[in-house]
Amino acid sequence: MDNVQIEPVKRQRRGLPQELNILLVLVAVALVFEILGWIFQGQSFLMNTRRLTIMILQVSVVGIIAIGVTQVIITGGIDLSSGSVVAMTAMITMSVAQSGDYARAMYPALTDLPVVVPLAVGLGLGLIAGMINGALIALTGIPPFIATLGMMVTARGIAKWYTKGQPISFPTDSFAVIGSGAWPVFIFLAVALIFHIALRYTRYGKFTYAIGANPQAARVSGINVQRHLIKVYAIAGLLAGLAGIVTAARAETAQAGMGMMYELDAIAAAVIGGTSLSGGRGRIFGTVIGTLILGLMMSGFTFLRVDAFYQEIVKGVIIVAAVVADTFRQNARSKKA
Amino acid sequence: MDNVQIEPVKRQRRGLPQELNILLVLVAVALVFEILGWIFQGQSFLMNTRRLTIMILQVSVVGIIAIGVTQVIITGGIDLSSGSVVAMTAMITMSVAQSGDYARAMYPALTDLPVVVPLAVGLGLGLIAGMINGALIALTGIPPFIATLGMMVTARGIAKWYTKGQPISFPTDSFAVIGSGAWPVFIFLAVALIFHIALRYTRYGKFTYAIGANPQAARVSGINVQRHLIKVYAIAGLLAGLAGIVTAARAETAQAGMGMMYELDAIAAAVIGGTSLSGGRGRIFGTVIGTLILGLMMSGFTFLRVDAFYQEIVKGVIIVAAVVADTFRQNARSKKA
Amino acid sequence: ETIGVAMSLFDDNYLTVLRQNIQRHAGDLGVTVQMEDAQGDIARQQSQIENFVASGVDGIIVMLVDADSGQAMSRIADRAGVPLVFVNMLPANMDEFPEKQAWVGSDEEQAGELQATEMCKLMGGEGDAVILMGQLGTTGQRGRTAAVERVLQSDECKGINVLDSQSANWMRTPALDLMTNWLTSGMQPHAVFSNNDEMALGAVQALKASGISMDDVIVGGVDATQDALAALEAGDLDVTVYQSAKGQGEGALDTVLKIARGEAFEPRVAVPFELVTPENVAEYKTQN
Amino acid sequence: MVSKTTLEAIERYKEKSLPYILEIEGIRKEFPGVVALDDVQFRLRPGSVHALMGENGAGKSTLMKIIAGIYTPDRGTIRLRGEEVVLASPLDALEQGIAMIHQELALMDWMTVAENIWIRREPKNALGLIDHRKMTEMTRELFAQLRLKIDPTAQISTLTVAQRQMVEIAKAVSHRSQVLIMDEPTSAITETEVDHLFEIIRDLKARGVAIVYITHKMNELFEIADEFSVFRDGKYVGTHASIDVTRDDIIRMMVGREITDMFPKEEAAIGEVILSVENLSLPGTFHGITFDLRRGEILGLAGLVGSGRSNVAEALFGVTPATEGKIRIAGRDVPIASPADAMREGMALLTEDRKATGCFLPLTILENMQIAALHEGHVKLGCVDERGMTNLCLGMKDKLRIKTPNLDERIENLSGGNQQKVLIARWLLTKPQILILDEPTRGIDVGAKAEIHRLISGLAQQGVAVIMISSELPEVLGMSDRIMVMHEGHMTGILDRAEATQVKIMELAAR
Ligand SMILES: Nc1ncnc2c1ncn2[C@@H]1O[C@H](COP(=O)(O)OP(=O)(O)OP(=O)(O)O)[C@@H](O)[C@H]1O
Ligand SMILES: Nc1ncnc2c1ncn2[C@@H]1O[C@H](COP(=O)(O)OP(=O)(O)OP(=O)(O)O)[C@@H](O)[C@H]1O
Ligand SMILES: [Mg+2]
Ligand SMILES: [Mg+2]
Repeated sequence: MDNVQIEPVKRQRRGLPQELNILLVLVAVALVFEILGWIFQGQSFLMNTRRLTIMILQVSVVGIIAIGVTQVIITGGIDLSSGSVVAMTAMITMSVAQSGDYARAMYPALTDLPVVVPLAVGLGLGLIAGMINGALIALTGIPPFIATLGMMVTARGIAKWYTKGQPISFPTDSFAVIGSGAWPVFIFLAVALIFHIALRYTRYGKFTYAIGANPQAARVSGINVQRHLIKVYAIAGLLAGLAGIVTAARAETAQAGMGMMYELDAIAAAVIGGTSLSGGRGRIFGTVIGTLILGLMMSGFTFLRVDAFYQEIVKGVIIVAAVVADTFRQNARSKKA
Repeated sequence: MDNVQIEPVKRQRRGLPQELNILLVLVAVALVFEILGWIFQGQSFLMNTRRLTIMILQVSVVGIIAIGVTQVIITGGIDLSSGSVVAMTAMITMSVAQSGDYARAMYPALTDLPVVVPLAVGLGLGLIAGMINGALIALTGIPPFIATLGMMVTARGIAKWYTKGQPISFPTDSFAVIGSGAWPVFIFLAVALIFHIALRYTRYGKFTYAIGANPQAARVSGINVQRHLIKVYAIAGLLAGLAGIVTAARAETAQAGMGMMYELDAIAAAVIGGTSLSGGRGRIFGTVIGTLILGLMMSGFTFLRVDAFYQEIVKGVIIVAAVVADTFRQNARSKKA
Repeated sequence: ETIGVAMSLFDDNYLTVLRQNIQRHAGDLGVTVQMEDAQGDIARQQSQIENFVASGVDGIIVMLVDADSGQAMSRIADRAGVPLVFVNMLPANMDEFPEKQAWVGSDEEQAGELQATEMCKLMGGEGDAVILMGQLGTTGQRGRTAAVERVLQSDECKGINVLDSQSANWMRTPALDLMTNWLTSGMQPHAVFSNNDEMALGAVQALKASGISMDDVIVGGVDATQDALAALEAGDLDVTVYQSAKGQGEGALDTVLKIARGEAFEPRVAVPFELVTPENVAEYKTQN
Repeated sequence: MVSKTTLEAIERYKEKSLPYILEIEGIRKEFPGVVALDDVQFRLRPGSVHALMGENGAGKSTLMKIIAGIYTPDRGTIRLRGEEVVLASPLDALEQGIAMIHQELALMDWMTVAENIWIRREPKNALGLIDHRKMTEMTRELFAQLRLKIDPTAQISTLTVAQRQMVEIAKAVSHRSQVLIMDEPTSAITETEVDHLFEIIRDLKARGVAIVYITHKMNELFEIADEFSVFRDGKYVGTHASIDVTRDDIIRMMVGREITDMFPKEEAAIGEVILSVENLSLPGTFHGITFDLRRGEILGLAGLVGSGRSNVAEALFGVTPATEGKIRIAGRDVPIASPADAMREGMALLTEDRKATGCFLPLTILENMQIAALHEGHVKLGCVDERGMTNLCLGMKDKLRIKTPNLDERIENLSGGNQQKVLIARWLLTKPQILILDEPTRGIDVGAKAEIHRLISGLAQQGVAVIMISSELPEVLGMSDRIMVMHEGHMTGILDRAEATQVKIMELAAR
């Protein structure tokens, strides 16, 4: 065995480079906006704390979902239901978060409840939706795409059916606080931190990566793959529920059309951040950066007064370009190394 | 070798069972509607040729896309752009298909053109969009999900930008014919037949499956994987273009919001029909059945006058149930045999 | 001066005309406008308003995604002291506007009411009908459908029997499919109440394809789009409802500029819907 | 990591002092269309090495997967330490003290070596979080014991097949199980590592571990196994002590007939030079490879793990083209940038990693076999000549004795050895002029191995030039006309058949 040649380890810390990569993309995009800002608007894009807060604020809901979705993608799955689960939880949560001042409350007997009630309802609902996803995938073996597509359609249907399309408004002040000020940002970053640790430093995380890298190997290593998958999807559902709470609190209303297409933004954020759709690879930190890139684009476009018709065209191009740049840098590195 | 207990081969033809399986699901769903029809509406659901035609008619556009998407999925990829490409081609095609009778035509000089012109424009546009998808995926190595997500956003953007959101109407009669009567159904079935043959009996098909099953092995087996992938995505784009033409001709108008979410219906049709999202497995016949199941649901719900608010909930459940049933039957068979 | 305009949806026929009117008027006045498309998403619209505020616009015009989100939008603008004008859609917080805010628009329910009253008259107060609804849960769908249902319960129209109401997502092809499905299920409606013109035209297409004479069916839409007016002239469509995009667009811009300049302004400007029938269709052909 | 109840069971077992730790009786297992095991028995003594022998598809792996809790048997009993057990999942088996090294490597690609080894058993720090430093340390200790030199923090995907195999072995050993199953652990490693593995096995044996050892290599049987059981076509044939028998006895038990000549090397007429390689280099992997290959010649390629043999083969075939040097075929300079280019020049390459670059797992045997040949002919107007192709493939199936009910079976369901045969058939169907074989008989049973050797000889006789990479020295020596030896990416010599011996090769390979 004396002959197995292994080159010395070149990396200082585990996995840093990948994230550094996408961080560079973020910085590059920001700089472009900064330069264009000075040219066209005669003012700085970045030197405006208000704008920076809003940038994160407006993507924090997508960000919360994206964290759950990242874990799902790491197991080699996908979650298309998160946007609809946001709408469903927002609706049902709001119906038990209404203020007694409002004459037409949905459940007049259930107004002015302490804020923990709607919180528990929202999180519980998300958890259940996620568990159904997970159970379908783990126990019946149908593809995650289909299981969560079904949940996507069903949850959206429930959101509409719940009040026959009517929005629900007038939450209690204590509930509205959850979505006010920079609270959504704090929640997003706290969730990110928790799951960053969970994925890297706990067995939960190791199992998640193991299942995504090679489910058979995970099974023969003694991991209960089915149970773990249910956990992962349940957590993704829980986070979608949390996102629903935040979004309802922020808008101070809940509406069946909420969260439309958020699942795609969340998946895009994860993939831009380096999570591999074939499973086994991905980091929360990358997803956070991916989310910020999306937020940066939204703010940047408005700042530069880009015509809305061009915005979408440009957004599509930037998403692709960001991932292409990342891929190329990664290839270049692996060639050099 | 002489002693291996080999039971006599039970299958007559290669690969039939899988499709038979999903065909059974189709029949089962149809029968449920038939029975409920007699109970609640006092009439037959199936014994109505008109209803059967409309059932296929209303999903033929999704079906045309689904055929292209099936091939993409067999290579292990995904195409999220097809719905948007439908909108983009519908808009631009319609702008060169307008009748001279209409006073406010978009290009007054380009009215009353022979029908081949809009046809060529539509197919060409779709092809280009598909080729861009394919080239991005094959040459830069970014995940298909991202490349086609970019195209999805961009193509929708172009569709909106083209007339700044204004719809385009009043096509020539010869163009409108493409979408009239049972023409969309014929086009769908003809495309299905062509690609059924292409996938099963040609080198194009064999290579498509091989790439999906193991791209590295495909390359080592002498397949030019990059070139083939570009072909496959280009064809998917071409079919999305065709779907755009048909949908515009059928509605006799083109709008930027057309084809919204069709990509998900198309993917669902393919997966319900037995195409595996991990690549290497799938058949056009299955996709056709999957498409019909979607059509059946739409017709059936209206027939039974299911409350609009319940429809979506039920639709999600049926999609999942269909795939679960299929999976269980497949497992049962392999256990029994 | 720069005015931010947050639209709920770009690819909608009527809203496009509204947008163009704002744009044209701004061009005339030499004001810069920046348009944003919320794509039907409340949260996105909220972010767009926040982004406007952060970029320091002089005023904001918003076409709400949903009436109930008015409260949150009002608060954002109010806190930053930026003038805000709601256009078209009636916000839920209508009665408690902060200063520097106003509404210029029309009431969705009125559209449904005009449509239903006229159609009821044409039907002689009896017959079978179907309702084509817009995307479920949107303000337009709710307001117009509710108004239609209310009118049909009135004494004069009680004879009208609603066979079914389903959603066709505001679009033509789904309406075409839905109508065909209805017809093949043996329904023979004498009237189609559609939440907008696009769906009404889809229904017309389906009825014609089934060989039903358009004289036998009363079809009504809302919006008075060019396609609809042409259909009205051809006798395919019987009723539509006009909403003055010009009045709303110009009114909104004028009001927001007044607030921004500190001039006196009207906090509620109602631009009424108008009924369009074959008799007066000529007047509207050049309007939108 | 064994569970508490298992520890108690171990105590009870020690008191009883039974002769067998594991007893299996009347096991039956069916797969769709195949009875993989039929009324099979098997008994395992503690502190001994028990070899399992049998042709490809005999059911060895299936039996072991049953013991490891991966498959549940249709019928039969398993007694562990004298007590009947149900092994419902791999976790069950692990907790009861049974660990397995899998034939198809079961590692998690994107995770590090340490993470792979300690999965489910990670050390935690005071906060309950995983202590990566400690885990690396534990891996270092384990590797020190086993005298492995692999970086614990390296990602699995950066390791060679051989290194992965050693990681698998280390992982299984780390469980400190009482029963350790090794399914063809040496199919991917060279003699040095094999010797090293045997030291590990002897050490475990001395500690009372019962080891099941599956192999197709006869010499290993005599070197390491105390006794062995033979299976044939899913049935138990018999168990014997390995000192009681000869090679030929075992082969007869396995195959049911004599095999007289393992290396049926026939003298072929060596023709003109067809492939000429000059100074081929790929910086970082290999340098200055220069040799000529003639029609009818078999060139063996020997070297230690990681010496770059596979990389040279891949460069010749355009999988990872070399950046410097020249490849001339039949006197013409040809640029080879992709496998498609190489195939156009009449080359074929059987790759070493069956799973990664060989099999199309979801596809059928027929589809797997015909894919490369479709470039040449068999296609009219874009349509594949199905009938002609099927007949050709059926011919190959018989010629190579591929054990399958029909060609429409998924290749996934074949035993490892039979998959290998399908891949060989794939390349033979392209009628190559230059055939490169990277470990062609890996995991192939003796009978089929002799068959494949005969086939290679036959091809050479017909004028095909063959390059054969093999880590089995007897095979290289038995089959080659000349032997090229590599060491750390450099050619260290080319030996003629007459002068080559094991010792000389090892000298050049180890330097
Ligand atoms: N999952 C499966 N599905 C169907 N058939 C299978 C499956 N696994 C194994 N078989 C079949 O069972 C038989 C025994 O296979 P097994 O893998 O046990 O053979 P083996 O003795 O290990 O052969 P080798 O020496 O080639 O590894 C073979 O005929 C194989 O085709
Ligand atoms: N995927 C890879 N990533 C990084 N380095 C690799 C990879 N594959 C091979 N190498 C390196 O290339 C060198 C040669 O490997 P190669 O597989 O060609 O050797 P070999 O002699 O064929 O050995 P083996 O008997 O294992 O096939 C080794 O030093 C190895 O570390
Ligand atoms: Mg085996
Ligand atoms: Mg090698």
